[in-house]
Amino acid sequence: MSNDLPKETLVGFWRDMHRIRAFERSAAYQSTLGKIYGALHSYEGQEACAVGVCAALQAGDYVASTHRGHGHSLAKGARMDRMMAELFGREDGYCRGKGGSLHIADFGCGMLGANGIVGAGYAIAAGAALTAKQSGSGRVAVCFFGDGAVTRGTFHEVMNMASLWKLPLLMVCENNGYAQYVSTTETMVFRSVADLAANYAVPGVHVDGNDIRGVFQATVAAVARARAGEGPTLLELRTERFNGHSSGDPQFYRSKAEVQELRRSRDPILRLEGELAGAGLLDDRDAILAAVEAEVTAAVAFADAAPYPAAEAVTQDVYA
Amino acid sequence: MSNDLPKETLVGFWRDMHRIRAFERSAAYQSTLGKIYGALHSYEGQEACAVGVCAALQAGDYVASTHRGHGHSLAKGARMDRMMAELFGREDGYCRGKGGSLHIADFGCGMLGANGIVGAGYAIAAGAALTAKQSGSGRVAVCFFGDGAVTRGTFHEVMNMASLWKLPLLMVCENNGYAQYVSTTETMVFRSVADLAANYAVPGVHVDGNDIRGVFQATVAAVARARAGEGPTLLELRTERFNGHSSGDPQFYRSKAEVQELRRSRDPILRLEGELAGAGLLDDRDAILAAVEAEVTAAVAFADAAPYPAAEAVTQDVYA
Amino acid sequence: MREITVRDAIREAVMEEMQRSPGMIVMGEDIMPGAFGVHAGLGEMFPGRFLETPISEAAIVGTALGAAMTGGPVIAEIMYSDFLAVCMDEIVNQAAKIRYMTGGQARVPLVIRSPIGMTRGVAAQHSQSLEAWFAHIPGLRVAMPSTPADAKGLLKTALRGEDPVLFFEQKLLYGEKGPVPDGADHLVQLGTAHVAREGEDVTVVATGLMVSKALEAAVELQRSGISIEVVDPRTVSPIDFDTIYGSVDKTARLLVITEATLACSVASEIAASVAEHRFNSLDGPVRRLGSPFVPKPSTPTLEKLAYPGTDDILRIVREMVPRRTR
Amino acid sequence: MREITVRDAIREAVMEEMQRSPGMIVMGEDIMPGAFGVHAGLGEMFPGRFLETPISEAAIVGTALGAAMTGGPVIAEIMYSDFLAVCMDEIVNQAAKIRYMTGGQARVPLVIRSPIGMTRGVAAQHSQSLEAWFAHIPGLRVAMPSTPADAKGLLKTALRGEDPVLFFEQKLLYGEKGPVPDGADHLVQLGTAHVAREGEDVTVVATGLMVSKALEAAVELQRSGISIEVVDPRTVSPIDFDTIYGSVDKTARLLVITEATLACSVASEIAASVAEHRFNSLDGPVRRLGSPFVPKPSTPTLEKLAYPGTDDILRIVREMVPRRTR
Ligand SMILES: Cc1ncc(C[n+]2csc(CCOP(=O)(O)OP(=O)(O)O)c2C)c(N)n1
Ligand SMILES: Cc1ncc(C[n+]2csc(CCOP(=O)(O)OP(=O)(O)O)c2C)c(N)n1
Ligand SMILES: [Mg+2]
Ligand SMILES: [Mg+2]
Repeated sequence: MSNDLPKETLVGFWRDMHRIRAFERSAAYQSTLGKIYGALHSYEGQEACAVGVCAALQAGDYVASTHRGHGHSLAKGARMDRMMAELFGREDGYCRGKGGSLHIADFGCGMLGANGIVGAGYAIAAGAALTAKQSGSGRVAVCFFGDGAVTRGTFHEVMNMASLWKLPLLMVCENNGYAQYVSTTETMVFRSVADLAANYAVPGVHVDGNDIRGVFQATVAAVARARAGEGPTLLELRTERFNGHSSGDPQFYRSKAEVQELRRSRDPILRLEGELAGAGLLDDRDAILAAVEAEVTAAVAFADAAPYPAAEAVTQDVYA
Repeated sequence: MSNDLPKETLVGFWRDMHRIRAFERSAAYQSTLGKIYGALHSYEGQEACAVGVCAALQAGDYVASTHRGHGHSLAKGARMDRMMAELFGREDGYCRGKGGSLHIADFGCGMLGANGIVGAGYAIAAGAALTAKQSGSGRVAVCFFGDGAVTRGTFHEVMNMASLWKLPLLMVCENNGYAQYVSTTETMVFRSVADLAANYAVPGVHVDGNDIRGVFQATVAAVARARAGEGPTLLELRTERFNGHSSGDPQFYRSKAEVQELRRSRDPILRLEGELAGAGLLDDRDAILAAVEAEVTAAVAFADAAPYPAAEAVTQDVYA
Repeated sequence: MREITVRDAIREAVMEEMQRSPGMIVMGEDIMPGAFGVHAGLGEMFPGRFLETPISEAAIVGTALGAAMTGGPVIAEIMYSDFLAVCMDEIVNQAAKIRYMTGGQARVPLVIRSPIGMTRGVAAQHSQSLEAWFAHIPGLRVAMPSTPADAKGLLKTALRGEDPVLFFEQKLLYGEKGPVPDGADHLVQLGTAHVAREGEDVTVVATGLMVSKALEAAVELQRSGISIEVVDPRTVSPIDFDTIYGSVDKTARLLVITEATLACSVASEIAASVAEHRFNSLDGPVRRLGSPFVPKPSTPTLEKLAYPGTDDILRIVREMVPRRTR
Repeated sequence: MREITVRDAIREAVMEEMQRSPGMIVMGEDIMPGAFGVHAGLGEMFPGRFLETPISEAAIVGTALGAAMTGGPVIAEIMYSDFLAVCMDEIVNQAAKIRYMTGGQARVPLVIRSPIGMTRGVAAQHSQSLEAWFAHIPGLRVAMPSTPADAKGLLKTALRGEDPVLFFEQKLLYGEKGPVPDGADHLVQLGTAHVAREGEDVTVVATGLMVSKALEAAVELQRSGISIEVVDPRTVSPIDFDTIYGSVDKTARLLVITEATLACSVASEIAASVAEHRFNSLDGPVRRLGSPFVPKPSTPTLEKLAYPGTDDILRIVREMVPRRTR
């Protein structure tokens, strides 16, 4: 392996990807116990995208997320316990249980919200980038979105506006090949999302989204460009969705073998782990795994112990 | 000049462009007399686009138009008298006076309507093309739109869908350089609309929209492709808006000299007239002009004589 | 009569009308098996007529409109009715108005089918009941069936008409069973209310899922000697005011229930109309019950507070009926 | 007091609030001079803070929202309120809900300014009054000023708040003059009605342009001895019901006027609320007046039939007031 990045960085990547996966697995399990009420969209398989991108950001930078947002929140700095509490619908959740999985947000760490509407995040991220630009804060904004979301017209409206205004914006497509139960090759006539950037005089970069080094480095470059006032970048991260679209999806549209093969050959965590182990950099492996496990266990305990919001909360937070 | 097209065709082009211009000038004048109630968006300067495109269509083909729609209607086969009556708000207008300039439609000749909402015509045209395809009627549908309209996300949604479904659709951008009072170079980061076609695996063709031969020939090719089941084509016709955005626009944003120069150097009618005259093909000139003038005079007389709709019309035509 | 679910009733309507009209098409995202599985099994029966679309609701509805104007009938399926917010122009500025704007030239055999309302925990962007937006707009029809028979009969009528229809399907009703007449001729006219239960003391007008809550309450109230008449308008545009007025003339009391927030709702429209046109029939104030004026929360403890419930109905009706009549 | 137009009053509000909040920006199409010329002259005063946008309303409102969530205040100007149909998701599913969905984390100092209602002959897609759509939605505020002073005071208050506000400006009022207090401190609280004229016989609640029609009618009615009280709610969400109820308690009769179509309108909401909460104060049926349930026609002869007029007000009020009280 190339010694491109310091050991701590790489091991940190590995740990952070693990945290997301462990969170998702725990949430899926808690859901089967009936403790989580709404649907879940698992981020398993895509961990390198969130972690690689967010590692290149500062605490003050903004992220707008999607329905598949747990990974983005965790990678941007949200606490696992308050996230789990949100999924459990508790007062100590980030959104007092009002948002649930589809709307987790932690403005404190710049995470402006998951979103239940496909294609709604582009403009929100662009607006955060606009604030950054107008105020000269030096912040950048990242919009994560899926491949399916590229067929919403809002993608193009925002690409044009962001390029015109040279907004410090990263448009990050997590191309997992599916929109719900349909392969996006059936619904998108274009085969490359990154290539759409050219129309808007914006760099479009293809990255293997399961190669965290590549994701990180591409993001570092895009962030530098954004902070330098040169405008947005479009990153297309080719990745995989290891589970169904959401918790209830039986995946009739693809075979078990296909999924198994993906999990074998395209796992971003195994890939980095193999590299790190090969280079003898994973001496802390067991300690890290134990720490992650402890964090998840504590998160579930925290969520279990947290109260449901009191009845009067139902009419709070509508207006200032 | 090249003897590419038969004399009758070329002289017909010249006459049909004249009809549109004469109609627009008459309408503008009638408007100053207070006979036309709503705003008008003059098509003067863009006549070669409508005439060149529609000359390549059959009677059964469909057109979806814009707020600047008079030229499209006339070129597609609408009667001048019923159009004028519509502008006058009369019962004998195409829409019983209910539509006015912004909503003129003549379904009888396949003209599916001007539209007051920028960017709304794309999908309507695509739907007409879908009917043509599903029914095997062999018809094609044309969507006219301005350069400003390309920044509506609906453009991209429809380009993708139409290409996926190989719809018999012509997307015809009349790029006159302006959206209302703003140069579209200020609001579009891309300099070529036609180039956007490449994303959608669709041919994108640049044409001088004031060269009617070029417009016609590009349309013939696109129509042939559509009828052959090969899908949509995007045509970008570079043209000029000789007047303000609408009847009330004082054009503070551009100089009189600029407009004068456009009228001198970029007039599609003068251009063809020069070529025809040079080749000795315009022997009927005076007779044609007289006939056009007579048609306009008759249209105004028709409109003047037509009754306003009766009061009960206000609640008719809402439901079937 | 055979009993089938709302889901199957809708599937039958689609199937029968596809058979009847060779030009009919259906478009939407994940169209096979369709939102909440409604189209299961139909794809093979009608090859090339169920069109899988990109995630482009504006283009879906706009294209469906253009197809309806030139052919049709067309169904555009929008997965959750909250997503209609991204295609309001196509519905309201285009489909609703094209007939009028063209002086009657256009016909629009377009039905927009969309699941509406309550489900489990999916929160503010997947639970709204926005039918009032459409009922506000001339040129649209708006159906909200509460039974399998009405779902089938209304959808078939909508597909045979030439006006754009918003057809709202309550998510929690898809699995509910009820009797549905055999045969392909079962039609229910738009604008005809159904008296779901006769009664004497209070007229309760309820739509969609709220009909079953009203019927539940009716049983409970009967025990304490209060008899309510439950009227289901079935379409909220047009509204069958004759039936509602007739019932109020009899009972002299009105409660209108909606799952939507009350402000500018269909419930407000009905209450206002009765207060305007049947003021002298009323023995007391018109009453309304709707969702509290808040977005829908995800957590179950708050979610149940964010919708009207049977308890609310019981409480209000008991307030309305003076003790002497009990 | 000095008299200025509604246009100038709005311009002053924008100017003063731009001066007060260095982070404030304004975005929209043809932003200089802005729809109906409201921003004339402001561009040079605030370089880089009036952002000319492409024709991309969804991106305009969405971006304005993102900017408001992280900074603000932000004005998004939408040239005609009919065009809000292309950005309903951004307004209703995003801006209205983000505070609630995030458990109170978000603040949204966003004002969407948009010309509304009647103008000359521009027909069905440029004349609607769709305020009821927004009044239906929790999380939004909706202002509809009818005078220069209210336009200025409400806009300034909206810009100092943290809730998304739809600010509707009646096109035919831009040129109307009225007294406006001097100084940068003139604020009008949202949710406070204004009694535009006191009277005894009938409470007439009217919004926007309809206020002036009601005042016109009042003068005429006075001649025949009928005294109407004209209440202008100024914001249609929230609605100041206390003032309306107080007036009805006095007059015992209510007419509500809206330029919108009646079905599920703000007028229906007010009428229903009074029939629910002030039934015993009423001496006769609540009455409503709105536009006929048709799209707006272009031709002048039909156009004037498609809006409520002073004659309609006179007729209805005369029907409402029994002869003996005249
Ligand atoms: C406007 C809108 N249309 C449809 C949906 C329903 N929906 C939710 S997720 C999804 C698929 C999204 O695919 P993609 O963007 O590729 O994200 P992924 O799920 O693959 O992460 C769809 C269609 C929605 N939420 N919003
Ligand atoms: C959705 C929408 N936004 C804004 C407008 C206002 N408007 C009408 S025409 C126009 C400019 C259109 O420019 P372009 O598409 O280039 O057409 P042109 O007028 O040049 O023919 C604008 C902004 C509108 N009608 N609809
Ligand atoms: Mg995907
Ligand atoms: Mg233009």
